[in-house]
Amino acid sequence: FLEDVKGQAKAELQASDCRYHAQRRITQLLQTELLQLYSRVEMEAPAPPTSSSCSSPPPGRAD
Amino acid sequence: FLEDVKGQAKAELQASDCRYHAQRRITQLLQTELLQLYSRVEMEAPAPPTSSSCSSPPPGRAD
Amino acid sequence: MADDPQRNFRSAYYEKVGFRGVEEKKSLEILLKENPLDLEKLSTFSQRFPLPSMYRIHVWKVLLGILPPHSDSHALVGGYRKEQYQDIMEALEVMRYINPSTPSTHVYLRMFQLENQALPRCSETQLPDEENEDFLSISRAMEEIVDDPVDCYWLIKCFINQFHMKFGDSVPHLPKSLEHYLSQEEPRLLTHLKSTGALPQLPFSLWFRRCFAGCLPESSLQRVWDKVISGSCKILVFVALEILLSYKIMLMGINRLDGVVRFLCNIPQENTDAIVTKAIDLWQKYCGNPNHAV
Repeated sequence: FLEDVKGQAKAELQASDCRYHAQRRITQLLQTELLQLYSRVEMEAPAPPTSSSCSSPPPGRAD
Repeated sequence: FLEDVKGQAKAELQASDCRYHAQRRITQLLQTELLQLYSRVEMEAPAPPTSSSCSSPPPGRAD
Repeated sequence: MADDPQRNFRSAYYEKVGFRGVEEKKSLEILLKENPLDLEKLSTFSQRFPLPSMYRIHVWKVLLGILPPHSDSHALVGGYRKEQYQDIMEALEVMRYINPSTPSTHVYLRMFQLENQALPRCSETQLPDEENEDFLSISRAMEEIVDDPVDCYWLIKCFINQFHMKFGDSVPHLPKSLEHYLSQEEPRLLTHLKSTGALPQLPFSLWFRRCFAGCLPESSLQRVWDKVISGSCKILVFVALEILLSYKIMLMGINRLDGVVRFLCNIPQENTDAIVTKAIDLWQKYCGNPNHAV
């Protein structure tokens, strides 16, 4: 009976972990994607915009 | 003793759940970031890139 | 469960007169009331009898590990599965791998790739390779069988993973096995297929890698997949064998290689239930106790 309870808990934990690991992979992908996109934005707009328009924020945003 | 095993299983499951939700929050932040970056890229370059280079994927890529 | 020949005779009789599976359904219901579920008994049942359609998806989910043996965990685990599905879907949308007009089978492919860390960087330049085509065929067939998209994705994923894990090493040997049984059942056809050069050109990947997805209509296919999911890939050999036997006369009359292959890739869809029934009989005849036959 004890084994039974343990088995049940293990199966639940596995399913929960599986969900976590999918989320981990998603995070990694998003990070890669963001890095690529940022480097592309910086490549495409190396010079700061001469226009005084405010609608186009600079590529980097670290202050 | 059985209660002990059950309690432990519950704690483990909670930890897994907690880890999942933390990861999920990270994902959501990254997704928001990505969406913003996409819309910014599209504003800056409304015309699709003519380069066929693969290092620079167009904003949309679903077939 | 049913070693009693009397009972087997009765079942066969019911099948003929249209009460198919009355007893089987009852005994499956008893098995499904157990908590925890006995996976071995469920596999044995599924090896011996066709699953009643109302329980098929549930049994597949349990046998493939999508749901755990403890029924009182099903709601919790089912919830996890659904969340995982939604998380992956959402991320793919944000990353623009999919959009609302992407066909669902392609969505499932991207989801599967994401989970296996195999998502291509530039999907627009990727021509689908053969492995993707196998995946898409199986997805299309599963979609015909399963209505709920969450179930459908999980079943596709776990069916494919389990198939590769359990039978990956056996699949390359199935053509040889088919040749062996064909030599037992219809040596003249084997000789004909050899002499026309058709034998090595038979649609083995359609039969043994896609498990007949895209070859058999869903009503016949699901009875074959019952056996695959519960632990036999040998059944695939007998379905292929029965297809060859059923169209023996036609095949003996075609001397052109491409004609044989084209015909076998697009077999008529009317007759397939009978083909599968005969294939299962033949499989049980050769493999004896199906529990131990892989």
